Amino acid sequence: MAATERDASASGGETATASVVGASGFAGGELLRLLAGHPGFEVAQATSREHANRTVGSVHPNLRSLDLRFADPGDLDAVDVLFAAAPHGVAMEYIEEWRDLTDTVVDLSADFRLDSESQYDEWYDGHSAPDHLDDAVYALPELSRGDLAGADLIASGGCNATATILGLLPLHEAGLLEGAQVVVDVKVGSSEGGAGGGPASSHPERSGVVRPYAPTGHRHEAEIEQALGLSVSFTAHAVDMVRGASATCHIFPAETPSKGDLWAAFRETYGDEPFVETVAGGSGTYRYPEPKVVAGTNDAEIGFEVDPENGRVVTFAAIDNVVKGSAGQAVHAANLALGYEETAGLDQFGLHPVGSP
Amino acid sequence: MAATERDASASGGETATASVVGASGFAGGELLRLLAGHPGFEVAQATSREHANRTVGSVHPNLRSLDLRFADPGDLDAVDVLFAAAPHGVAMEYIEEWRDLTDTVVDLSADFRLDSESQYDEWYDGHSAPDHLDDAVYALPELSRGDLAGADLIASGGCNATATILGLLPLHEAGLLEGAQVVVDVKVGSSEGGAGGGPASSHPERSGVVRPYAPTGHRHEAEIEQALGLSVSFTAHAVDMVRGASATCHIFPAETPSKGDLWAAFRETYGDEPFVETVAGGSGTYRYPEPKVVAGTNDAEIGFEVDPENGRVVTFAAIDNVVKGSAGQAVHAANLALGYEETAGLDQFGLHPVGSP
Amino acid sequence: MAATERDASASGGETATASVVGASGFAGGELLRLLAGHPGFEVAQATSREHANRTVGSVHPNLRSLDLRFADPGDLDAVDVLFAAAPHGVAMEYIEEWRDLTDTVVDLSADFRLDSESQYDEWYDGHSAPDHLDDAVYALPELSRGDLAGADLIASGGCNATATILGLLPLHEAGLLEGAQVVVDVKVGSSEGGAGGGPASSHPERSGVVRPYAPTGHRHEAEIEQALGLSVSFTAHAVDMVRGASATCHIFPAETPSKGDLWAAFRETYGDEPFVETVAGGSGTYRYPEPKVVAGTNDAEIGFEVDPENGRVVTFAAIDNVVKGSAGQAVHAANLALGYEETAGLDQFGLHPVGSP
Amino acid sequence: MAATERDASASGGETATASVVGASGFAGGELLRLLAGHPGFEVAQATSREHANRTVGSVHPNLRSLDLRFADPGDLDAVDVLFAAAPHGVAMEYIEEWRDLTDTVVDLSADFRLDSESQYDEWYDGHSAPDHLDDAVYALPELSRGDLAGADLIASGGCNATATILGLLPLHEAGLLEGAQVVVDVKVGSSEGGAGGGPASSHPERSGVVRPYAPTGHRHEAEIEQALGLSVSFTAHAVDMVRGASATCHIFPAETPSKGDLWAAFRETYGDEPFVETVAGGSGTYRYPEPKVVAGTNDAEIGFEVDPENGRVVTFAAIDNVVKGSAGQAVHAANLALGYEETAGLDQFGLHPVGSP
Amino acid sequence: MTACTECGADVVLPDDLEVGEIVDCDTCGTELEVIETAPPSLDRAPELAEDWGE
Amino acid sequence: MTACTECGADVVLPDDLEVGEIVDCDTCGTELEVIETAPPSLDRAPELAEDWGE
Ligand SMILES: NC(=O)c1ccc[n+]([C@@H]2O[C@H](COP(=O)([O-])OP(=O)(O)OC[C@H]3O[C@@H](n4cnc5c(N)ncnc54)[C@H](OP(=O)(O)O)[C@@H]3O)[C@@H](O)[C@H]2O)c1
Ligand SMILES: NC(=O)c1ccc[n+]([C@@H]2O[C@H](COP(=O)([O-])OP(=O)(O)OC[C@H]3O[C@@H](n4cnc5c(N)ncnc54)[C@H](OP(=O)(O)O)[C@@H]3O)[C@@H](O)[C@H]2O)c1
Ligand SMILES: NC(=O)c1ccc[n+]([C@@H]2O[C@H](COP(=O)([O-])OP(=O)(O)OC[C@H]3O[C@@H](n4cnc5c(N)ncnc54)[C@H](OP(=O)(O)O)[C@@H]3O)[C@@H](O)[C@H]2O)c1
Ligand SMILES: NC(=O)c1ccc[n+]([C@@H]2O[C@H](COP(=O)([O-])OP(=O)(O)OC[C@H]3O[C@@H](n4cnc5c(N)ncnc54)[C@H](OP(=O)(O)O)[C@@H]3O)[C@@H](O)[C@H]2O)c1
Ligand SMILES: [Zn+2]
Ligand SMILES: [Zn+2]
Repeated sequence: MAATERDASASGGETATASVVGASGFAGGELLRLLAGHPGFEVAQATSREHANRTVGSVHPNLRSLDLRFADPGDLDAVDVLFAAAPHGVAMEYIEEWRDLTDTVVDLSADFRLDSESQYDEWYDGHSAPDHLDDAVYALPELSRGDLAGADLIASGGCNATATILGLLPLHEAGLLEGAQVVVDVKVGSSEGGAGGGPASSHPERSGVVRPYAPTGHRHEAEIEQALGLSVSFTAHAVDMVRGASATCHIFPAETPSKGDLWAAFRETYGDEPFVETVAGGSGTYRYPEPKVVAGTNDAEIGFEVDPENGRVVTFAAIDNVVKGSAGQAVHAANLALGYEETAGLDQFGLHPVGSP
Repeated sequence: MAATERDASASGGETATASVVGASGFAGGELLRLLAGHPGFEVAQATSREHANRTVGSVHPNLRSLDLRFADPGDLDAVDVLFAAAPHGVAMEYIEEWRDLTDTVVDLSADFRLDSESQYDEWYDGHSAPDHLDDAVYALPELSRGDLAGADLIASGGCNATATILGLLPLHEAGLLEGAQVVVDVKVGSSEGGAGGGPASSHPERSGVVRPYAPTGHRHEAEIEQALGLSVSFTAHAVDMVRGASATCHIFPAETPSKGDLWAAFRETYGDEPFVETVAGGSGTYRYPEPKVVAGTNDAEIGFEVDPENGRVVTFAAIDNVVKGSAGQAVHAANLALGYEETAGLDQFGLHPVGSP
Repeated sequence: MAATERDASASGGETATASVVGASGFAGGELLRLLAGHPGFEVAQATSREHANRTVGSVHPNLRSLDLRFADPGDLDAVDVLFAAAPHGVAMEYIEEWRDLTDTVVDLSADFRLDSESQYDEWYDGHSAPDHLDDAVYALPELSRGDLAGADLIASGGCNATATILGLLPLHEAGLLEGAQVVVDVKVGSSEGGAGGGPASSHPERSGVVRPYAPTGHRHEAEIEQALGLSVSFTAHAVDMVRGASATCHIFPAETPSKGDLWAAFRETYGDEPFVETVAGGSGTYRYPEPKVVAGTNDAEIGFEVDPENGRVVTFAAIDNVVKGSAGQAVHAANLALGYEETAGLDQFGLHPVGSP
Repeated sequence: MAATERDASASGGETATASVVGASGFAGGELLRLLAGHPGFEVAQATSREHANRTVGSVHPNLRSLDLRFADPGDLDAVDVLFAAAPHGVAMEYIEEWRDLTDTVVDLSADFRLDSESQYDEWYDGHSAPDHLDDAVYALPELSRGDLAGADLIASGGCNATATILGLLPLHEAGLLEGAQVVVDVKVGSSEGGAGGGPASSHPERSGVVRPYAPTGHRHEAEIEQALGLSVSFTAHAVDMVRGASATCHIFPAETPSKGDLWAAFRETYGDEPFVETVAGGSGTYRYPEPKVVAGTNDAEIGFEVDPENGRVVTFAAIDNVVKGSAGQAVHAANLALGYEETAGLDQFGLHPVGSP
Repeated sequence: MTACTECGADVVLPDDLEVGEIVDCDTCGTELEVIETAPPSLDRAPELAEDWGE
Repeated sequence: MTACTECGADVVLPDDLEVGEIVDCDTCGTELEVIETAPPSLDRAPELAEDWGE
């Protein structure tokens, strides 16, 4: 197949070079897909230790038309933007080296998401490069757009945290979360586990599940708390899909808002957001957010319903965990950091009908 | 295939005749399957208006070995036990006729689950045969075993209500629900919608979903409240499986119990229950309740976890909606009503591995 | 969400107006998706009788960002290109009207695929507008690219026929099909049935199937025979996916070719094709064509293997039935008819990982 | 849950002891499930090296009610029947030891399926215990019922071979395969790969596939050829289900039989078979054999269609690969070897509706 | 241009609408019935509740 | 630039390859082992057969 030609107009004509660490993984593969279709980037290197020298298409069959082979992460060259999609702990180990090679590191792991070393002590096993924490900007643009221009260390958010924060943000901004009890019940697909799954993620064991995998104490609680100043009761379930994270938030505010109040709050927060669609009731089959609608895209669907009997607001948020929840969010943040058009390279439509992407 | 022969020892040798109204439906088909393998029942008639005179196997391919044809519901003969699995509203219309034909009606619909006419006014569109409400016994044997012996009108519980009640019962009995905030987040399969689904339940639209279908105000709240004296905040999601209901209950009790307290409470409530297994942690792939493990069986898996940070208890309940959530529960109740061995006809094992039953 | 802006450079700057008949269906929805992202088209009208006046997004949730409402097919205006994706029989009924409104009709149904009225008598229930058959060009560009420039009535191929023809074409061109016995065993997703499925396509009945749905005598045999001059033994099975058609052809040629011969034949036929990738062995997980790799794209994967023991060649072809097998093929053909760049609007990448799209 | 009590009447009252080697695997787990519900067997030991001393329920969650822990295969005691479900090569290594411990070995691997050492040289990597080949009886009772009484080394058939042989047997017995060209196109679930799958069988990679995994040269061709005296052109595809094997056979006989001829042939071969159902056309949704209908059971559905245009007969065969294709077939054969009632322990019904078991 | 009764957004109406026809709000998706045409006025259309068995 | 032993296509090799390393042909995907580097020569790498149980 002929390589796809795209013009660079969305980025004002300039083209930056980009490399991807962890390019044989799920999030890394999505970075390659999005960058290949992005008018403002040219991929320089894509790393994999295991698959070094093999074609990118040997791992990601959707990218067979790319003329690119994996490089060893030890052979990285200087580049305009370095995207890193390695497991937790790798970025903090190599951050010095990487920042020597590039002006802009966009890290998809949890390594630079929290503000302080003490949070890493509490939620993770500490941090080995805490000096860089101050430089890092949390990527979720709906939350931190203002800080992203010119950022040189960007920490892309966690997928479950992204869905949850987007589902709560309009209530947060409207002051409805103050003192509220919040339960977050999340349903996620198998790609969240990354390419290197264990026995529990084999097809016979993982198919058809509604499996509580993080009943309590999920680490993304830390990110959510940092973003919204609020402790949430979080539980995640694995369900039978590959892509997708769906967060249902059950909120008990001091006073129950009306549907009109909520429409106003959502319009206020998301009215101008290019990647957020409010879906709250209506007619037809798709009345509330559903992850399969946004699979493959950088879009988030967010919705709500009011339960006056129980003094409850329910919000629904649906994203593709490997796009809006990681690689797409990272590219979106890089667009903002470099001053590109915000939606450059991220204008894919989802599919309908579609099964279980 | 030769018809399967089974002896009637589990029922002390006697055999009752049974007919099934609504036998071409999903719950009705399961009644036929369970009764065909039950030593204490012989199926007399199975009704369907649409498929009258056709073989049962033409609708339920798993029952091709049964030598039985559908009858019209207008041609019902007298019988020992009449099981009814028609949509809401049908049983209240025909209850007089049915009780003339049999001593024991087991109804799987919602028509006789609630205690009083006023509840039907509040949650449904009223009731046309309220005189029979007093005679009805709610079937869930873990809740009402004592009332089932000799019952002549049995109201089998709703599937989501069954899962939720089973997940909350030990806490209820241990006094942990008093004044507690309770959120119930349910995930259900497509067989809950019955055989006559609309456009939203076609395969292309219904595959791969995490679809909020009853964000608030679900009618099963009434059953749960009646059973436990407690209003719960209930939300249901359709997920990609055919069989199965999974209820995650998030409970904020006045005081947070320890895991030991909870193990004691669960042992107290379920220690002798033949169809309830407590699954709460442990090792391996299947650490908490999962609907696919119990698909095709009358078993319920119930589990829990404590979230001390948030003062929360999470319980998980998994059942097969068309067995423990309807047809199996109905047969279980009939066993108790007739004085049969409680597990007669209900001793199937689930499958492992299994995909998305 | 802000409407997506795209420039028209791929089409040399000009923009044609296009309307879609049958736009609420599966193929029609895909036409809208592809045209919305196509630099050379602007959608004028999208018809649906049932959903007239409603937003396109109320049926196709992936297209909520389009500012477009369904129109009644009776209200069609003049337009540069009219795409029709209605059921078999509709196009032959309205073809006169449509050709009065536009210079270029691209019909996705079977109504103009066969060359002669007698074929419609044999395989269908005759034809009501046979005068137009001579004008029609069969769309599959890999077969008929030369005839498409300037075509004014284009008949887009059937999805199963497309997969089969693409799997056999290199052997046909290499003379390997002469006198060969050919078995075609096809596996298809549920979107092939269109949006208006019956009971057999409800989620509970259609999930998890390997269901022979056209054991013999499939109408696409006619198209294949017309294209390749060869009668094939065709059998189709429904499998559990929404998108995708996979054709496995078992060919017994007079003389068994070597793998090298086949590589030469495939390179000859597909070396320059922008939408065909040869995938035949190799390493990794994806060694042969798989429909999920090409879901959402206009790409076809074609592969082969030799079975010297049995004197057999096996070819594999995988496409997305609603893209390469219908809407994408139609747009590809329209690009050729209008002199646009061949790949305009059709450069989407597939996804990896992806579940069951 | 209380352990299930069953009486031993089906076996004339006697109870044999049985042990299972490879009990932590998929086929081994099914042996445990079937033996636990079998009135004529009591399970003595279940081996696993990896899980030794753990409960059987820690691996097979459906068997939590069994009071049984895994033993090391080195600690096997003497027993009436030894079932072995270890990977290819293990049985030939331990066959001497095993035959010292028991009178009846039932091996589910390929190690004793073929008649002669030379076949193992051709299709496998030779054989290390060829002296035992003469003692072995191939298990498929529809083929070899007569030889199974008193057999002391039973080789249970391969799952794909079982499906294929059952689909061809009536034609074979009717003489219709003589000189016929036969293509076998098989679709299989992920449990065929066993519990220890690699990267290609992870949920994200294995979901939604139609993946050619054995395009040519599959080892089961040897079993089929041995059983029917006929070389077949065999291709297998992985599809998205866990349990199930479906074999579509395309046969070109010297003379095309009528449907009546075929019904007669199928009735002749399978009329009295307790586990084979002929499903060939008819009405409703399930017209031909489908694996999901027989999932969890020892039943095979076999059907056919005639294609007079192409001089072809198509047969369809659907089984559950881990039951009729392995564990159930093994128990069936053991029933015959021990003189038990043939269907003892194997009378489960399948499920309807059911998703993708 | 009329306000949606559910979410308050402006609904752009096709000009040939007749009383009794249904349009959906393109912001919140609610089905709206045309009550009057000049000036246009809308009300929430009676909803078909999805009926799940259970 | 060397010819693939399986499909005959040209394989562009990274320049720092060593003997024994594996590359895949970007046309047919076959895994090729580097036999010599100057001039480069390739051979089909020993394959790990996928082992399905059955
Ligand atoms: N999957 C998601 O939904 C998701 C969502 C949000 C964020 N993330 C984050 O994104 C990151 C990647 O996740 P993933 O799901 O894509 O994981 P994955 O599929 O397991 O991929 C990990 C990648 O990292 C590479 N890698 C591993 N160790 C390395 C090391 N020491 N140095 C350099 N490269 C190394 C691996 O390739 P080689 O071993 O061959 O080098 C592989 O390419 C994680 O930090 C994850 O938390 C993922
Ligand atoms: N599915 C579940 O998970 C579930 C769980 C708990 C309880 N239930 C309850 O069980 C009942 C049946 O549910 P289902 O899911 O099996 O529904 P279903 O698949 O739609 O079946 C309904 C059955 O009722 C028959 N029927 C309909 N109207 C009738 C009438 N007026 N008189 C006599 N028969 C009539 C239908 O056959 P004909 O129209 O051919 O006569 C059909 O056999 C419902 O009340 C439901 O609430 C279901
Ligand atoms: N699905 C595939 O994989 C595929 C592949 C290749 C070719 N095709 C062909 O594409 C066509 C559409 O298939 P589909 O799967 O998209 O079907 P579908 O989902 O059922 O859609 C049919 C569309 O046609 C409209 N329609 C029906 N009758 C009409 C009439 N008399 N006048 C005007 N519009 C009418 C329907 O809308 P309203 O009723 O609301 O007007 C609907 O929008 C068929 O000819 C099919 O053979 C489909
Ligand atoms: N799956 C099917 O559909 C199917 C169908 C027909 C026939 N079969 C045959 O059945 C056999 C088992 O298949 P499976 O799918 O169940 O495989 P599996 O899930 O991988 O299980 C293999 C079992 O064998 C044990 N094992 C492995 N090596 C052993 C050794 N050296 N000594 C003793 N035990 C050993 C393993 O447990 P530990 O390693 O813990 O000991 C495990 O319990 C194979 O021969 C296969 O060909 C399978
Ligand atoms: Zn509105
Ligand atoms: Zn090559």
